[in-house]
Amino acid sequence: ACGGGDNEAEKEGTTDTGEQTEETFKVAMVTDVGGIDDKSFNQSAWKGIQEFGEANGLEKGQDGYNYLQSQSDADYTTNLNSLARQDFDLIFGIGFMMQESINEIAGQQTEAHFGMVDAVVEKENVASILFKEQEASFLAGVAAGLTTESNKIGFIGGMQSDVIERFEAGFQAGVKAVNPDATIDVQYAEAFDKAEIGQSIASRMYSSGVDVVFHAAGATGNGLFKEARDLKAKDPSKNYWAIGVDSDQVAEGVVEIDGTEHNIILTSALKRVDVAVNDLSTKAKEGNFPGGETTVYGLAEDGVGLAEINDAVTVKADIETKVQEYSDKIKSGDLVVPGTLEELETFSAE
Amino acid sequence: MGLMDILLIIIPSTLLWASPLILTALGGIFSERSGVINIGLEGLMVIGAFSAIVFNLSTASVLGNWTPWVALLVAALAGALFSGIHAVASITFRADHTVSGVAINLLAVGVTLFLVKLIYDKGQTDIIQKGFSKIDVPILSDIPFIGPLFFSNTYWTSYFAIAVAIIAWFVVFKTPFGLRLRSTGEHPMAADTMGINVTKMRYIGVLLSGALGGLGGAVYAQSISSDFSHATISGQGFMALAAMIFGKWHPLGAMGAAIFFGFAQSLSIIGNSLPFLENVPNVYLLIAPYILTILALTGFIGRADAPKSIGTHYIKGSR
Amino acid sequence: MEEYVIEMLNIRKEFSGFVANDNITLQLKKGEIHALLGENGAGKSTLMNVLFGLYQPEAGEIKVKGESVNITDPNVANDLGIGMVHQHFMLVDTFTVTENIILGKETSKGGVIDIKTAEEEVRKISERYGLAVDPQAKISDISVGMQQRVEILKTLYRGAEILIFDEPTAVLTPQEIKELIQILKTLINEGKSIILITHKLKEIMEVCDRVTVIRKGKGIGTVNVSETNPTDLASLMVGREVTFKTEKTEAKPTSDVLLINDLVVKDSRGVEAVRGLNLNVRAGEIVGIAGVDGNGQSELIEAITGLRKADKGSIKLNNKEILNLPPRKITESGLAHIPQDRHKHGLVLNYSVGENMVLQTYYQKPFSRSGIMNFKQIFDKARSLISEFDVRTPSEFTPARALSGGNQQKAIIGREVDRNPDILIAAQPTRGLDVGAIEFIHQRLIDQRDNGKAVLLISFELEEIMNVSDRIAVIYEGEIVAVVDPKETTEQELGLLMAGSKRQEAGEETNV
Amino acid sequence: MSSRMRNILIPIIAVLLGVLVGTIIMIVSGYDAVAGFQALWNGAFGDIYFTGEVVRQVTPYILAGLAVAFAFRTGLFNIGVEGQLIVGWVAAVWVGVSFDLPKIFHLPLAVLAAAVAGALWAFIPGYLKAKFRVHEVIVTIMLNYTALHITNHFIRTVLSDGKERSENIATTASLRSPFFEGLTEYSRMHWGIFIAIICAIIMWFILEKTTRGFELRAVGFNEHASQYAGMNVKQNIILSMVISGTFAGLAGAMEGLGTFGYTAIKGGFTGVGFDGIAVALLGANTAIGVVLAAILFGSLKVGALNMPLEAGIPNELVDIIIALIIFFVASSYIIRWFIDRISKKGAK
Ligand SMILES: Nc1ncnc2c1ncn2[C@@H]1O[C@H](COP(=O)(O)OP(=O)(O)OP(=O)(O)O)[C@@H](O)[C@H]1O
Ligand SMILES: Nc1ncnc2c1ncn2[C@@H]1O[C@H](COP(=O)(O)OP(=O)(O)OP(=O)(O)O)[C@@H](O)[C@H]1O
Ligand SMILES: [Mg+2]
Ligand SMILES: [Mg+2]
Repeated sequence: ACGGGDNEAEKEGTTDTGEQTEETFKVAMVTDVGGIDDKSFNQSAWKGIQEFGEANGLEKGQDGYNYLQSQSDADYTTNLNSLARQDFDLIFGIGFMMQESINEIAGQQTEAHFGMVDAVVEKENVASILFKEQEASFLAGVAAGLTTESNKIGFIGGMQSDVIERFEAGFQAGVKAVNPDATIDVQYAEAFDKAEIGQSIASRMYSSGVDVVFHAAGATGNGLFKEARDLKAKDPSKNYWAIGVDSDQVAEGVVEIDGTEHNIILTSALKRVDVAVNDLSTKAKEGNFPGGETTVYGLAEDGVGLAEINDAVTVKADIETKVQEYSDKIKSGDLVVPGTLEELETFSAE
Repeated sequence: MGLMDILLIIIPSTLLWASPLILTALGGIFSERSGVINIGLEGLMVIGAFSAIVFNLSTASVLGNWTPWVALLVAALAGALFSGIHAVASITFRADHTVSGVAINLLAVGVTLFLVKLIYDKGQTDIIQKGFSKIDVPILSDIPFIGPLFFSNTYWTSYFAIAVAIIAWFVVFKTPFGLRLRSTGEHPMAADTMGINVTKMRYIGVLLSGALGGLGGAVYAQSISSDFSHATISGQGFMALAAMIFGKWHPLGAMGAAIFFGFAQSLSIIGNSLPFLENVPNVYLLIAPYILTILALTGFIGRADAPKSIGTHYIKGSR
Repeated sequence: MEEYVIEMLNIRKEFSGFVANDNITLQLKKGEIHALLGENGAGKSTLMNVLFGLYQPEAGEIKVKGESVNITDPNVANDLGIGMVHQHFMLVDTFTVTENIILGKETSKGGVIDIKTAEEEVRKISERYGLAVDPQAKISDISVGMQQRVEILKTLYRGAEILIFDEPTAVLTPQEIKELIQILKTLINEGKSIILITHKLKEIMEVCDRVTVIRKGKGIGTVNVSETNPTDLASLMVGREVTFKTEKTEAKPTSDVLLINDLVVKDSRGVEAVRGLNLNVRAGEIVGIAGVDGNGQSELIEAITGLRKADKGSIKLNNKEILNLPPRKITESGLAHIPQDRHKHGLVLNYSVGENMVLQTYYQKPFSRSGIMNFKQIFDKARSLISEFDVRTPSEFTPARALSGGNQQKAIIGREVDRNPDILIAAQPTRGLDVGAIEFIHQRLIDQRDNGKAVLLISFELEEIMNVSDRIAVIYEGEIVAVVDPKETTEQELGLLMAGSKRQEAGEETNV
Repeated sequence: MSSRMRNILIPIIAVLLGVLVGTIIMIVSGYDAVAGFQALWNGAFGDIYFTGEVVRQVTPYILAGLAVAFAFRTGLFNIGVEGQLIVGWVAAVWVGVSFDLPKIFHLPLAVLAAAVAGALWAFIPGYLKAKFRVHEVIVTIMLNYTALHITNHFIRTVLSDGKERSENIATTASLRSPFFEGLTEYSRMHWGIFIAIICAIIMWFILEKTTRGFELRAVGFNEHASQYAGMNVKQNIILSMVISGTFAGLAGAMEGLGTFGYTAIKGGFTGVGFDGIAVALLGANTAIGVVLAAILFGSLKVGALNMPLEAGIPNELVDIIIALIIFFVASSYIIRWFIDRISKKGAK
């Protein structure tokens, strides 16, 4: 009985704040099965929401900012709907897998506002966010192409999809731009969560002479890092570089050899979902919700980028110069990075 | 790529892949040889992987390079403890073994993810710094031909798993304990009339399966995934179960089956770069390990007979 | 005062309310063979399981060599020198003879089983008692008789002084029974004492010193064998007069119902087990097949009933070829079969008695109609068969598993006979049953014959074959080596034929 | 106490015990258990929308549970429901996107395609078991992975050109209905629930009422006796797997034609097939039991999604509770023993 009393009080409290919600802007997101700390775009998106929340004095919870994790594909719709019913002002769906769910719910919950990350939903109350992943991976390719000593470079994809293809195409273009002699060994793991496959592919690549490997494969990439760390630990004199994806994965690359710390992460191709999410939330809060529009975040918008280059790379300075050079070209529109393998065929950096 | 190059990649990768399966399948053998079906192997691996990673993360600074080995021990203990639930349910409480095993799988995932969220306030752990790493076996790796193939670029855990398989074979088939264990799985009443404590033997069998399943999960986590999340153990336990059946409940057979799985899997990954396979669409390579297993079972292995009294409850005084 | 090695005094054992042993007393003298006699379900096995520590009695006292003991489990019994050869063998099929024997009491060196020493030990004991078993053979590869010797060796290996045999002869061939009786005598000479459970009064008269009779869980008394006879024992046991000779009139055989020519069948290992066998069974007669186990009987039945593919030859049922037809086609042509292994082939133990009663006919009217079962009809039918064939079961809904062996057998016989087949194949129909039940079943077979049907009886018990058959065909190494008239032959002569001494004239007679 | 009464009481006690232990876990971990259960309840029944979602989740659970249960009843362990479900899903969507037919033909055809696909996929282990005595557990595990890769390939090549998902199915093939959407405030509840219930009735009818069911069960219990009784053992083993696979394929149709309306490449299993094992076991492998267990699991699963939001409790707690319930049901012997003791004491 006691608990019931408390609850009524709480409910009254909620109605009170309910009136205030005109002012408090509530924002939430739905993750895919990877969860908010997938070291990839869910994590990055959550970071953006947290930053937005903190900047605006919100608290985590039902009346501030929050997230719901999906345990299976079937949960996306339920979770998105749940949040809409909790009167969140802006709800993000993270990942192209949520496209259909958002499309459907946006039609039903016409009052709610949605942010669709990584896919386009053409509804008045949905703002779509896309990234030019190819621009980030182009820069990663530049770094790889300049770093490699064997002229053999690897790319591990998770599962074939438009997004991963953008990563691949951009990366290949970047390598070709600075090092036309380099060959690129591409392999898809057909899974985003199988570290052992990542490890085996990486093992194959490194042992065939590849010295830089870029992955766009989620947790499958853990296997790449593991392999690179192990090889480095065995023979510290050799170079086994790995390039991270989405967020700066430098923490995954630490190898301690005889008391000295090495790192096998060359750099990471950043996809700043946090920036985009924060940006869209701010716009929405200010009443400028870009409903029905698709915003593409590229280098120019600071939506993608390249992380710090590893200090241990001998040609670090050269890389930084080249990266800067290409960044400028891309931002200015002088260089259009191919986003598909088809475009890649006709691409030339000149 | 020459044949040698191919083997140089395939063999270590096969062994790496096989070692968690071998250990876990051995666990299954101990349990099922004692008469208790154990489809909870997947769950036991989850527990092993979880406890190894958590232990590793919290003690690496103290234990240094010994961390992964001590973590194996901890994982074995945790696995044994957890399998105690299966033992109590299916032996003492006379639960259907399959049902209890399914519950073990669900419970393991639920409990570990719940704990990860409770401890770290997020859905997965950080990456461990002190995992098992690649080695060249001293001396042996210098043997021409054999050395590079079997003793270079591999992990201690591969040899560990093979050694455990040989020990398990020895224990199951050469020692009084093994004879008694097998008798309770084949004909518990006969064992009882010979003064063997059926309940005790079955408890030991199940607890050993927990310890070995825990080891399997810990080896996977510390030599492959390096962290723990919902995706760390995703089906390896079922593959181990298949290896156990494929190997006809024999430790060395299960080891062979696990190595076969590892080999088929590695082949599917390296296939793209083999001259005679490069034009084969990827999907065929991806399904090859599974199809090969089915064909192998159909073609030359044929019927595999489980221990006779597997899945039954031994109740004194009934027949 | 007599010296008793074992005294079981006023033993009472209940199974959730059901009293299986009610105040039973049994006293075993040193050096005697003591028979324990009673109908199926009388409580014999229960009493012995109490003595062996598998069950704990609710009341009563057990003394070993005059000292009161508490036998809490088989280990205690072993330590007290009590060994038991169980009714259903307690052997691990996949183990070798030696492994089975040493199980639980292994000889080991440094934690490893010392199998060489153990095998030597087993060989020694087995020679001493004239048991002749191969210590290295796998249980699944040796005959039932051999398996029983392994059971005996198990007790001897543990130094048993008192041996309990629960129905040891039920599963043996006449030859094996002879050998077993010899073994029992050797054991007594070596100073052991024996309790023997058997339904065969002849055996009791032959080897036992005293006999304790129990009926429906109650002790009836103990008598000296020298002061009694089979008729008295039988009536003590069942509580009424029992006739031994099955009454039957002269057979009036007519035309061939079953005609087998040049049949060749391979066993599961691919060896020819039936080699060009010829046999005919006519309407209105019972043909008995006599032979030592393993001479192709099982393969012959399986080929006739369609459970095994034959390689050559012909089997005609009512002049229609049925060779290698599916079992259902064959049964529908007028054949019924009481299988040798009732648990494996005869019953679906998890099904109710009622469902088992229609195992062959469930798809026919009135038990089902256009694929839909009619359970009312099925259980009505079951009820009438249960009363007609005196199947003792709580109800027709009880799972067949819960019935005693004898009642399971009666259920099968009821089911098969009720189909009114032109030929009934009965394989070991009375194995392990008490005399009352045997009498009943024999009568049913004869009724069948008197109704103008054919019956083919396969049995390892010569007495049964001699009593029931109108003609006896002797099978030896997959061939019918002789066909004889039971009135014109003796058990001795049959024994010789079964052992392979072909009689010239008989060989020609087979094609009749 | 009558045995019927006991049989009803045991699952109820098991559920209560599961909830009790779940509560203890919440308290020990420092969470507010009351809020937790409230959130769970609200997430499943607090709103008609959520109830609709529960029904949506229950639908494939029933079918997957039936698939496992049917095989179990006939002596087979079908771990392959997951794979059969996936091929059923893709087959249904394939028909849904590639034909242009009136609804009365299109929808049944799509449903049928799923059933046939699931049945064919299950035919393989059935055939191998019947013909070569290959253990169905391994074959079905292997075929799960095979199904995953093959359907992904199929989606990329046939259902799209290199994309990760198919088109949406035509409305003529959809199980969705504006009626339910209106009723449940746009939940994804769809007509499939009736298919699931009809299938439960069919399973009950086949097993309990038909001669075929009599044979299937007999073969499951004792192959030798069944062969002796003239039943075609091999045919029955295959048929059993095929029927089981049909149910599993239909579960896939529920996802393809109801819940999602499309299919997309999958990185891992849906989990529904494996949950089906739990549903079947909790439902004691009977049709009615499966339906009830599916309702329980469906409610818990959907309700759990609300727990982190409303009470800040990880939704894995519900997985723990489900696992515990299965344990307690499995250990019914001990519950029975307690009931008997208590009722005896009461009598004295
Ligand atoms: N474990 C048990 N649970 C319940 N009842 C039992 C059990 N074992 C035996 N009984 C009952 O006790 C009675 C005696 O069984 P027992 O096996 O001792 O008979 P038996 O004299 O050995 O018969 P048979 O000659 O067929 O071997 C049976 O009628 C049976 O109903
Ligand atoms: N678990 C049990 N619960 C109840 N009764 C049982 C149980 N097990 C056995 N019984 C009873 O024990 C009795 C004896 O069973 P058993 O199968 O040994 O009969 P039997 O006549 O000795 O068989 P056989 O003729 O094959 O030697 C049966 O009457 C059966 O009712
Ligand atoms: Mg008996
Ligand atoms: Mg008996």
